[in-house]
Amino acid sequence: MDVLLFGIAKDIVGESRLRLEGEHEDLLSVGQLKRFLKRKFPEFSNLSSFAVAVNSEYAEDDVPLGRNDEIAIIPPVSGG
Amino acid sequence: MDVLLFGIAKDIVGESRLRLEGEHEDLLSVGQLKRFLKRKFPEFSNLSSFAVAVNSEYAEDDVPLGRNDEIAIIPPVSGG
Amino acid sequence: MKKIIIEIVDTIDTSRVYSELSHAQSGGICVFIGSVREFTNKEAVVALEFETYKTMALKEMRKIADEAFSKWDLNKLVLRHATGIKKVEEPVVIVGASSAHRSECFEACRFLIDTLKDRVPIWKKEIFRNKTVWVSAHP
Amino acid sequence: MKKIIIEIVDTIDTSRVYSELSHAQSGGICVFIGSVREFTNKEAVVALEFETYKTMALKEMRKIADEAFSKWDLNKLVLRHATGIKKVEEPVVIVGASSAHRSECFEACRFLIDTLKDRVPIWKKEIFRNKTVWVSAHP
Repeated sequence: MDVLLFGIAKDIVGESRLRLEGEHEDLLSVGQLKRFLKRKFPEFSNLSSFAVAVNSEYAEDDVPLGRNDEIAIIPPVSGG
Repeated sequence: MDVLLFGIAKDIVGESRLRLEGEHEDLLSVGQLKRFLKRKFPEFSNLSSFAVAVNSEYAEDDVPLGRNDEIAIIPPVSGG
Repeated sequence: MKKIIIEIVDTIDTSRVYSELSHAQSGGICVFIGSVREFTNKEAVVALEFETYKTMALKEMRKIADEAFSKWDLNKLVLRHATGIKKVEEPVVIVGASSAHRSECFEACRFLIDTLKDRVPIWKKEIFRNKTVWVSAHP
Repeated sequence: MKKIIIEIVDTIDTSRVYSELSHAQSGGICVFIGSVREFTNKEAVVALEFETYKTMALKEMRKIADEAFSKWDLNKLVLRHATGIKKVEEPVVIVGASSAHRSECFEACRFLIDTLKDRVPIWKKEIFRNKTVWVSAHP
């Protein structure tokens, strides 16, 4: 499962795409992915907030993650 | 005393400048000028409202009129 | 540094308002453009004709600009009105303000156009196919 | 007849927004332009850098446009954001709406920029002389 990273999320992880291989089995929902990221990269806990998008739509914690979904981490937006 | 006319006031009077000669002696204030216009051109009474400007400033009825003032009739404005 | 542009012109060039309002301390610019629309109460307008008492109109526009500067923290301001005959889709008025934050420029821009329409001695005649009407003249 | 323009671009051309929003049934056009301002909390910003998740950003902008059309009686609408590095006074976002009467286009324009800033996945990095900061990232 690949996770796209933008803005400060990209800086925290150090790359613009996070490849999750073996770990993938446990990451069945948006909520699980968020918890995984906070564990693996504690810096995520310091953000004002962060959302997850599944197939380029904001997704709540209970949204399931599929192997073919486009998944992205959306740190606090600041356009305009 | 010359009175500048704009918009519908110009149409009512039929010219863009009203020359008041002999009558001038009685027209000592904005209020007197307004009453005079309504008497002489009854159409003025049908307007939503009309104001008088003295030296290009809106003037209340009690403002005196001098021979050298620039006087103008301001029918309801509708710019924009 | 503060700059106010006030003009009565024959033709409005909408393309230059951004550079007129752009300012190093402005994060927001709000512009309103009023243009001729085809229908007024279901009747087709052929054109609008604007007449102005120019000296007084410029004075009143200046007062509105000063009032806006005293009410909001603004960097630049434009108030420009056209005169003469304007056809459908042609711009007749453009007002705008620039400020550090967006609330100020939105509120100021709305104030500029509302107050201009309320006070500035400019008159609009609607030209229909068979008649002409001075807008707002009668109750 | 209704037309929505939604774009993410390298450079914003502010001069063409009037013709994009002009419409025979529109008497009012309201435009907001966001630009880079020099000072943020007293520190001099050298430039801003915008990054976007483009597919999603365009989708969200589209939703905002549809929402605006459902809330107000609008004829045309523009939502355009820039990406990349923008220097002081350069435009970074332009939104606008045109409608028969002015209230609608003002309210819609304010809604467009407020909602865009709230929801659209675009990120702004402030570039100062000695550091860079992702805006709003931390509490």
